[in-house]
Order: sequence, then C-alpha cells, then structure tokens
Amino acid sequence: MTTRDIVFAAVGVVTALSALLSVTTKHVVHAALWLLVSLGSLAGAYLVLGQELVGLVQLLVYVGAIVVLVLFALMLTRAPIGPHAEIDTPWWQRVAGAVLGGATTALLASLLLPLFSGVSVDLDTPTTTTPQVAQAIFGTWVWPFELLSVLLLVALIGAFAVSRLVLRRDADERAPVPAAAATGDRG
Amino acid sequence: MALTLMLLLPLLGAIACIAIPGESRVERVIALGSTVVTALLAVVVVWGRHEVDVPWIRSLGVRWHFGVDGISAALVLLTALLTVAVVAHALSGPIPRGGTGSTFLGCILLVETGALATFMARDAILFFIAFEVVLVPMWVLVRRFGDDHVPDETRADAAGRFVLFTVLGSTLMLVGILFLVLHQGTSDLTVLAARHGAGLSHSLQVSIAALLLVGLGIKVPLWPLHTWLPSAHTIAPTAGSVLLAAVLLKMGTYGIVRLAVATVPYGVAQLSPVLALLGVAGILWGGLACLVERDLKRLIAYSSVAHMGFVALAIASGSETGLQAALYGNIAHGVVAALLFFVVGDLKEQWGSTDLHVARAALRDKAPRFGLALVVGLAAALGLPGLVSFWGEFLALYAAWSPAPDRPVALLRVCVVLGAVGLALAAAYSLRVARIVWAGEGSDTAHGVAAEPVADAHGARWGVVLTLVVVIVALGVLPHLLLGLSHTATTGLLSGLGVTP
Amino acid sequence: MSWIVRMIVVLPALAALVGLLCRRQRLLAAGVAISVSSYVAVLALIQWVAPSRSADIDTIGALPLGDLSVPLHLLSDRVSGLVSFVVALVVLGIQVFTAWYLRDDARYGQFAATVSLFAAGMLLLVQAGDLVPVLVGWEIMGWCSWLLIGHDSERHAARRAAYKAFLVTRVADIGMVVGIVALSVRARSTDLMAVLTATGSSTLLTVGLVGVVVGVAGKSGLVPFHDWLPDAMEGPTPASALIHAATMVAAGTYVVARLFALYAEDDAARTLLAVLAAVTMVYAALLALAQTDLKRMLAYSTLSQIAIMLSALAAAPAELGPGAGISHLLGHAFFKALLFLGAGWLSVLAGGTAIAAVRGRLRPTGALRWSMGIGLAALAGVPPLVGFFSKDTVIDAALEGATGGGGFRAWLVVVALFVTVVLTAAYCARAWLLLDTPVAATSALPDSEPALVAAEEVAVVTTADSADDAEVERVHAHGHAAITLPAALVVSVLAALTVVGTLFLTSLSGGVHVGVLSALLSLLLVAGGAYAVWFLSDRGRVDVADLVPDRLREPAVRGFGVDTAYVGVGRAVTALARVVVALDRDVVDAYPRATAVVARAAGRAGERGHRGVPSLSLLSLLVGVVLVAVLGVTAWR
Amino acid sequence: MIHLSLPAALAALLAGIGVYGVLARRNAVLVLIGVELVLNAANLLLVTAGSRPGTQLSAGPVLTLFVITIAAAEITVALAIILVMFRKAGHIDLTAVPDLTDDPADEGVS
Repeated sequence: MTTRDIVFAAVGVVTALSALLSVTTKHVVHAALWLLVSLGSLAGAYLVLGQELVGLVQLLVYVGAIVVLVLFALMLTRAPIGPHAEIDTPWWQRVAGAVLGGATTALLASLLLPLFSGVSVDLDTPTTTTPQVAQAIFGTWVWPFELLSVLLLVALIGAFAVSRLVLRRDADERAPVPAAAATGDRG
Repeated sequence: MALTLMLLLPLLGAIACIAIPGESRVERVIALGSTVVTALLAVVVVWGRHEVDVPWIRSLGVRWHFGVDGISAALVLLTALLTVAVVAHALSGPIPRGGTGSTFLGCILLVETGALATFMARDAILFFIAFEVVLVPMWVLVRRFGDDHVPDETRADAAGRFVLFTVLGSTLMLVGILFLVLHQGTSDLTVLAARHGAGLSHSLQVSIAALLLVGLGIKVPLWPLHTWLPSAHTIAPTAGSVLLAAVLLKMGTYGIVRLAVATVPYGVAQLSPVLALLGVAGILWGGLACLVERDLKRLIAYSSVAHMGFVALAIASGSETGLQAALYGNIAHGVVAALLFFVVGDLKEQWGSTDLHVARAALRDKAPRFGLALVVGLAAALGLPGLVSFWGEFLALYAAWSPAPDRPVALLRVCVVLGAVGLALAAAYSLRVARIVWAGEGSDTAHGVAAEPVADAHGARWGVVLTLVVVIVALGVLPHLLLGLSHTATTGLLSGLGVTP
Repeated sequence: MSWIVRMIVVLPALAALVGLLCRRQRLLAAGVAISVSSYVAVLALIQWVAPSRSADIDTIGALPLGDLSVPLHLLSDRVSGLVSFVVALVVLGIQVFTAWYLRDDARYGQFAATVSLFAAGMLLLVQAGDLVPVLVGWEIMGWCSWLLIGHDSERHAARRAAYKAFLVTRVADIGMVVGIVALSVRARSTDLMAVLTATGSSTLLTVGLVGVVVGVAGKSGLVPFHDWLPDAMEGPTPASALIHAATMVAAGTYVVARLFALYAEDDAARTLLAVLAAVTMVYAALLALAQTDLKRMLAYSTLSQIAIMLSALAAAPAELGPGAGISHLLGHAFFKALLFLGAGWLSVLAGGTAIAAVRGRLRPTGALRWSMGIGLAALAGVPPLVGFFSKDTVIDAALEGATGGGGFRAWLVVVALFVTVVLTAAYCARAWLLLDTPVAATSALPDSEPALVAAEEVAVVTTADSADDAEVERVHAHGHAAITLPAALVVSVLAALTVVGTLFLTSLSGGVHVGVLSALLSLLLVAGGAYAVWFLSDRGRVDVADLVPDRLREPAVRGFGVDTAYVGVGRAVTALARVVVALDRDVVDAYPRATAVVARAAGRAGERGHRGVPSLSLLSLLVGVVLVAVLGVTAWR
Repeated sequence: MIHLSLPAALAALLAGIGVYGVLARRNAVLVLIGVELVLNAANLLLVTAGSRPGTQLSAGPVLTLFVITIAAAEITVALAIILVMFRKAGHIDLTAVPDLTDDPADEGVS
C-alpha cells in the first residue's frame, strides 16, 4: 500500500458511498445532490490517478453542467421536496435490480481484477501528461474530435426538434393535457 | 463519347430542372433542349452502333459498359423520340397539379435517363442500377402529379403499389443476377451471352431463370402479377402513363430477352410452358376485363396486359421468329399505347373523367382529329393488318405454332388458338370503345355532358399525335424498318440454342 | 407488267389517303376516287387481256424472319387479272353512283376514301401470291366494312350492325389466322406456291384448311355466321353493293379457289365446306322468300349465291379446277351490283326499301325497270343472262363431281343446288311481281293491312327492318336530287354487262361449262318456281309471303332468332368478363392486399410490443445485457 | 506508485450501483442518474487502463474526454424527451402503463 493507494481508497469509498446513497435516498433532490458528491469525488480519483485534465473536465462538465441540468429537469417536472414514498419501483424489481447490479459488479470484478492485479504504475512520472493529451486530441484524434462537435450540434438541434415536434402535434390535435395537474406529483 | 453524352445529358437536364425553384421559362428550355439533343444523339448512336467500356467500380468488377445492338436499337430510339413527344406534349398544356413544372419535367428526364441506360447497359449490375433509377421519378409522377379528381389515398395507393410491386420484382431479379454473376464470375452481359449458360448446372439454370422471369415478369406485367398496372395507369398523368406503357413495360420484356434468354437458355426453355400459359392467360384475362371495364384509361391498361401476353408467348416459343415477333410486338405496343394514352389523357383533361358510362358527344363529329387518332389507335390495338401491331401478334402466333425443338409443341399450339381468341376479344373491346367514344353511343339525347363542345387537338399536341399515327401506319406497311434492325442480333442471341433452320 | 400489278394494289390505297386528306372538298374527293378507280380498272383490263403469269412480283421485299420465309410476293395470272378487272369495274360503278347517292351527305369524303381503301384490300387479296397479304387484305376489308356499315353512326341500328358485322367475322377469323399459321408452318413459308407444293403433315393440312373454311364462313356469311350480312344493310346502299357484289363476301370464294389444289386433297375440309354451303344456300333462299324489305331480301339472296359459289369448290372434281366457283363469283358480281344500285335508286324514288314502300313503284320508271328486271332474271338464272351460265356451270361441275366419285359430299351439293334453283326463281318472281304490279291492283285487298302491322312489329324487334333509314330521313327532310346521268348510266352499263358478261367468263378455263341435261333441268325448275309464285300470288296481286302463316313468317323475317343467339353468346362472354373482373379484384389482387394487411398488422404488433411498461422493459433489457455479457465472458474464458 | 486493481474495483462497483439505480427508480430523471453512474464507471476504467505503461496514442484520457462529451449530448436529448413525456403524459413515472391507443396519423394508409 502506497500513499497514493490509501488516498485513492479514501476517495473511492466516498465516491461509492455517495453513489449508493444517490440511488437509494428517498428524497428526489437529494439523489441529485448525492450524485454531485459522487461525481466530484470521482474527479478527485482522477487527480489521484494523475489525470488532472480529465479530473478538471469532469468537474466542469459533469458537476458544473450535467448535474445542474438534472436538477433543472427535476424542478421542471415538479419533483416533490422532502422524502417521497413512491420514489422507487416495486420491491421485486428492486430485488432484481440489486441482483443484476451485483452480477454486473461481480462480472466486471472477475474480469478486471485478474487483469489489473499486480499492475502498478509510478504516477510521479506520468506516462501521459496534459500536453501529450492535447497533442493526441489535435493530432491523431482530430477527426473523431471534429465529429464529436457535430454530434453536440446534432444533439442540440435534436433536443430542440423533439420538443417542437410534440408541441406541433399537440396544436394539431387541439387536445390539452388535462391529466397533468392531477398526476404530476407522482413523478 | 456520343453515348456517354447521351446518357449524361438528360441526367444533367433533370438535375438542373429539379434544382430550379418554382415556375420559370428556363426549365422548359432545358427540358425540351436536352430531350431533343438526346434524341439526335440517340440516332447517331444507333446509326454508328457506338459502345463505351471503361472500368467503373474496380473492386466489384463492374464496368461502365454501354452499347447498342440490334435488340436494343429500336427501344433506344423509341425511348429517346417518345420522350421528346412527351415533353412537347407536356409543355403545350398545363402542368398537372401537385407540384412545380420543373419537378415534373425533371422527373420525365430522369425516367428517360434510367430507361436509356437500361436498354444500353452491357453489364448485369449496371442493368440493375439503371432499372432502379426509373423507379423514384415515376413514383413522383404518379404520387404527386397524378389525377387530382380522386382522393389523395387513391393516389398514394396507386403509387405505392407501383413502387412495391416493382421493387419486389427487381429484388428477385437482383438475387437472380447475383447468383448468375457469382457462378459465372463475370457480370459482363456480352460474355454471359457468349457462354450461353455453359458452366451452370441445369437446376441452377432453372432457378436463376425462375428468379429472373418472376422478377422481370412483374414489370412486364405477366398475368397474376399485373394488378399494379391498371391503378398506376389510371392515376398517372398523361406523361406518366405514356412513359409507363411505352418505356417501363418494355424494360421487363427487354430484360427477359437480354438477361434470361441469353444467359440461361436451358432454364428459360424449361420454364417456357409456364411463360406461355401465363402469357395466354394475360391475353384472355386482359381482353375479357376490357369488355366490361368502365374507365377508359384502366381499359387501355388491361389491353396492355393482353398485348404483353403476346410478347411473352413469342418469347416462350424460343425460335428466332419468336424473338423477332417479341421485339416487334414490344415496339408496336409502345407506339400504340403511347398514342392511345396521349389521346385519352387529353380527353380526360377536358372531361375530368374517362368513364365510358357517361354519354358524351361523338368524337367523330365534334373532334375529328381526336376521333381519327383514337380510331387508328384502336384499330392498331385490335391488330389490324397494315398497322404496326399486326406483325408482332401474327408472328407471335406463328412462332408459337412452330417453336424451338425443346419446347412443348402441343401446349404451345393450344396457346396459339387461345391467343387467336384473344384477337377476337381485342376486336370486341376496341370496337366497344370506338362505338361509345368515337361514334357516340348513348349520346342520342343531346343534353347534359353530351352537348358540351369538345376542343379538338391542335398545335404541338396534334403534331405529337399525328406523328404517332404516321409511325403506326409506316411501321405497319414497312415492317422491315424494325425487323431488319433486330435480325442479326436475334440470330446471335439464339446461336447455340439448337434452333434448326 | 409487274408494275401494273403493283399499281393496281397501291393506287387505291393512295387514293384512300388522298381522299381522306381532301375530304372537305367534295368535288376533289369525288374526282380522286373516280379517276383513280377508272385508272385501276384500265390497268386491270390490261392485266387480264395481256396476262403474264408470274408468281414472284416483289413488293416490299422479303421479311427477315429466320426460319420462316415471307417473300410477300404478288401473283399475276389470268384469274387474278379477270377478278381484279371485275372488282375494279364494280368499284368504279359504285364510286360514280355514290357521288350522286351521297351528294348531300356530310361524310361523303370519308365514304369515298373508305371505298377506295376497301378496293385496295380486295385487290391486294386478289393479287396476293402469299398468305400474309391475303390476311392483310382480308382484315382491311373487314375494317372498312365496319366503317361503311357504321357510316351513319348517329343511328343506333347502324352502330350495332357495324359492330356485329366486324365482331362476327372477326370471331370466324380466329379460324382464318390459325389456318394460315398452320399452312405456313407446314411449308415453312407463306409463299402461295410453296404452300401449294409443300408436302408434309396431313394433320397440319387439315387444320389449316378447316381453319380457312371457318374464316371464309365468317366473311362469306355461311351458317352459323350468316346473320351479320342482312343487318349490314344498315349501311348506305352503295356500301351494301360493294360488300355484296364483288368484294368482301366473295373474297372467301377467291381464297378457297386459290387453295383449291390443297382442298382437292383433303376430304375433311371439303366436306365441312360442302355441308355449310348446302345448308346456307337453301336456308338463305327460304328466308329471302319471306323478307319484308327489298334490301334484306337481296342480302339473303347474296348469302345463298355465295354458298353456291363455295359449293362449286366443295364438289367440283380436282381435275376441273376452281373455274366454276370463280365464274359464278364474277357473274354474281355484275347482277348483284346492278340489283343493289337499282334498289338504291328505287329507294330514292320510293322513300324507303321496305316492300310496303316500294310496292309497285317500278312500273313507271324506264331504264330502272329494265335494269331491275334483267338483274332479277339473272339472279333467277334465266338464259341467256350471265347468271344462267355461271350457275349452270356450278351445277354441271357438282354433277361431275357427284358422278365422278365425289360421294355424299357432291350429291348433297347437287340436291341443294336444285332446291336452291327453285327457291331462287320463286323469290325473284315474287320480288318482280311485287315491284312491278301497280299498287292500284293491290290496294283493294284487305289483307295488306295486317302485313304492314306485322312489318312494323318486326321492325321493333330486329331494329333493322326498314334498312337505310338514313336515306329515308334524308329524302323526307329535303328531298333528294334527281338521278344524274352518270349514275343512271352506271346502272344501265351494269345491266348490259349482266347480259353479255358470259363473254368475260369464256376466257377462264372451265369458266363456262354447261351440260345440256342439267341446263334443261334447271330451266324447267326455274320456270316451275316462277310459275308457282305467279299462280299463288294471283298474278301479283297478293304477296306470296303473306300466304305463309304468321307463326312461321315473323321468325323467318327475324332470321329465326339467330341474332338473339349471337346476343346470348355476347352476354355469356360479358358475364365471363364480369367474373374475370371480380376475380381480378377479389382473388388476384387479394394477395397484394393481404400482404399489405399482414405487413401492417405485424408492424402494429411490433409497435405494441415496444409500448410496454418502461421500467419492466428496462429490467428485461438489462437482464438480457447481463446474460449476454456473462455468456460472452464465460465463452471467452 | 499505485495499484491499478483499486480503481478497477471501484469501476466495477460504480457500474453495479448504476445498474441498481436504473432499475430501482421510477422517476425518469433518477433513472438517468443511474445511467450517469454507469458511464462514469466506464470513464474510470478508461483512465485506469490508460495509465498502464505502454498505452498508445494517449487513448485513455482522450477517450474519457470524448465519453464525457457524448454523455453531455446524451443527457441533453434524454432530458428533452423526458420533458416532452411530462408534457404529454403529465408524469414521468416509468412504472405507469402507457397509453396503447393507436396514433390516428397512421390510420387509413392502405
């Protein structure tokens, strides 16, 4: 056990615990907040692994943007504040979920642990530094990178189009959505 | 060079037309100019028997290989010249509702491109590609520019039927082509025809022939696969109907001769009884349906089924006379159906419908030019000697009576008698139409629709119709013009088939 | 020489084209039609007088058809020369007569052009040395007959008659086409010489010849195809004259005569021909006796006479050749053209052709009375008119066939011929008595009234009784111009030809060949038949046909309901057609529609499958993913 | 020095938790949180594998960055769909039985 191992273990425990809490808490908003914690500590884990750039981007994009977006979505769909009994699926689905989650973990662990057991790297002299990453992105990976920018654009337009599409069909049908108020609090 | 230009010109014209937004004069000039130049080039190409052969898709071994020979020469000329007529006809009247004129003309040009490429392709894959090019513009013509007196669903139904039937056919054909190409190792039609089925086991030949015949038979259309044709013909605008009857149907029979008969002769010989029976079924079925059909355009469509039945019968005979008859019948039906659809299309434009049960004024008196053209067209449809279709039908009957040695003689002779009955049916329905429309049956009480004046053909439209009338008579009196074109080619195609002179 | 033969065929066709182009200028159209037909007549005269037998006159060159030789030759010999000449002469007469008869008709130009085309078709058939041109001419005549009979297409009856004529002959042409195909397959050529000399399958020969007989039965109006011909009287009278005299209905005789060498070898086809001809000649003569319309009577007489021609070909011994049939064809051409044109002239004077209208109207007319008299006498077979010689040539040929081992076939023909001779004399005498006895002599008789009523009833049923209604209307509307000199001259010239026509026939081998005994016998029969009618009709005061019980007479006028039978056949075919359309819609088209329905149902089912409860779908998805992963990992291991 | 089995184990754990999250929640937004966890597990694994010696082309960090971008795109569209669902159905409950009536738009096509 090196110092880095210990630090990583600490960060990892925080990450795992907060992740677990975010999927089990009865407060809708808390779930998003626990996700925030989990993703933030994961950024820390990246730092420990010597990938400062990835960690920073994780903080910026995930913590700064995505979780905020999720919170917005929760509020727009009238998420209830406070504990909420009907937040979870029926118990047997949860049991199935737990089994499947455990299976996933077991499967991955059984694959990955042998693969990485005994492999240790000296991160004081990291193999990939940020300038190298930058060079790789704008060198070898430049086409996928450009493609990704197109993907983002498409996603933007797609999100816009999806909401417009439904709006227009609603207008065509001239049928309001009366059930919204009554059942909205279930979500 | 002239050949490639001839293929590219209508394509570029089509692209230019479709790219031009809205209504303007430019697309009319483009459309007419490119078709006329294409027609001139077609004459040059046919005259000089041009050929072009350069590598195209190297990894697949597909070559840009086009050429004209005796079998395709007449069809190339028919397509190129008839498209000029179609465009001239379309320009001298209102563009059908449903879209802009530029789209309409562009689609006509695209159909021309595809048809010309189909008739000149010397490569099986190329043939398939060209065969498919025609599909979408034709769909647009039927779907968007179709008869606007019927509900939109009917148009969608007709266009959908056309596309789905044809796509099914060409898919089967593609499977057949791929089998053939896979086992022969080349897709060059000249080589395939020269091998004449050598190197293919008999069962393989039969299955390839079956795939090709069913696939192309949908386009012809052979008897039980014909139900797409009447609705497509009825709904399509005049230009669409003419192209459909005169060009698209020919691609089917041409494909049978070029793809199936030449490359898998044994398979075709084995299947020829079926082909003959289906052809005769089409002759009788179409003829009978015409006797009670109310819609004139539908009636002509059913008569197309009957006429193409004669072509199928001629192909089934497998003799050289039979092939000559099939090619002649092809052209004959193209010209005659084009004339009839031009006339009936113009009448429908005026009348709004072509229901035969509505008493209308006698064309004979009210519109003598239409009357003359209609009567000539109907006379040709019933196979009157001295007009073009007689030769195709008479020779088809002769060929079926004395088929190639490996064909079932007794069956084919029965088919000949039934085909001759079909000639009598043709007379019955042609004269039924003439009696109603030309002589004005039921219009004795001169009121209502019957009293309305009929504007006679004039200007460019009359020119188009008159030209077709002249062609029908000329080819009927001088059949050498066509028979001479295809004579040597059919001999070559059948060499090795075992035809005893 | 050969260019004359070609011109004889081509010129009328060109005249038809030119005539159609200048149909609005009546004078020009008439000029073209008449001048071309006279020129053709002169050419045909040259061909006949100075015959050069050549069987390979090229037309448009042989067709390149591989295993079938189609040389498209013309054949010129004395027979074709003579027949062409007579055809051309009759056509010329009809063109001249038409120029007067249809002078007020708006469609004169079209009519004249059609007559020219009709002549071209007949002349092509006559000159053809190849089966394909024979078929071409044959069908062109059929088409022209449709145009001519339907000339007054405003009238329902004319449209119907035209439709009926073309359809009936076309149905019979199924046999013609199959027959010609079989004959040319046998010879591997359509050339007439090759077909005649070919040796090959006798089955094919029988099929071919029987097929041709069926076709001929259609065009020449043999039973059971005969009923179109009386209805064809709906056409203007010149058209009837053209169809009946020398062209369409007689074409069958010519075709059979051309193939006579083959028929002589094949007993089956000849027996069929003999039976059909024998039945037709007696049956038609009987019906002619009962008609209430002059033109319909003439039509039935044509049926009977054509059957006589064909019976000669059916019964004559092989060594005698087809001369007798051709001879009667020519003789018949003269007197039938004369009779029809005379009837047309008379109808203009009398305002109709119904017996009631023309009764006694012949008396005050000079040349017409003589002409009609000569025509009827020739039809009856009174010497020395052409009808006597040609008919007795036929009888003689049949007798020779019968005594020379022709057997049942020839005897049947002989008996039928003698019966027909009596009947022909009887109806000719009746016609003459009715036309010539002044009305004053008959008006006192009370029983003419019911006859008229009966005639009207019949008219309702057959819709074709008083033929040529258009002419009647024309006359009633604004009168008809008096006959012109050329038209009257035509009738007179035809009358003269009927008298001296025998001279034409002598140039034909076997053309005139009268046995003394048979001639005497037939003379006796003629005289007997005529006298019986004269006696029964109380010297022309009574219509003999009125003596027939109404029960029998009305169906006879109606042709014994054959028309109804035709309509029945038509109905049956139409019913079949309706079944076909229903099948097309509900069975053949059901498969595509079912495919569409199935595809849509499958799509909908698939869509429903994808609309489950989302959380459950997620669950099953993940179960699947994990399972696949586990499987993958274990397999990889 | 660091042992790479630790981050690998964390990645496996996060993926399992994410899967559970997807299946245990009925609120569509919360399901998305589970998805995010699985994605992050993948990211962590990429970084871990990328820090092994001898990795070519800096694939680990670069692909991680790409995945983050794709995740951003994904969540945008997903949230749009969820909002549409909320507007149409009035809730975002994934255990609710959906409306199975046919869409009138695809009727009448024969």
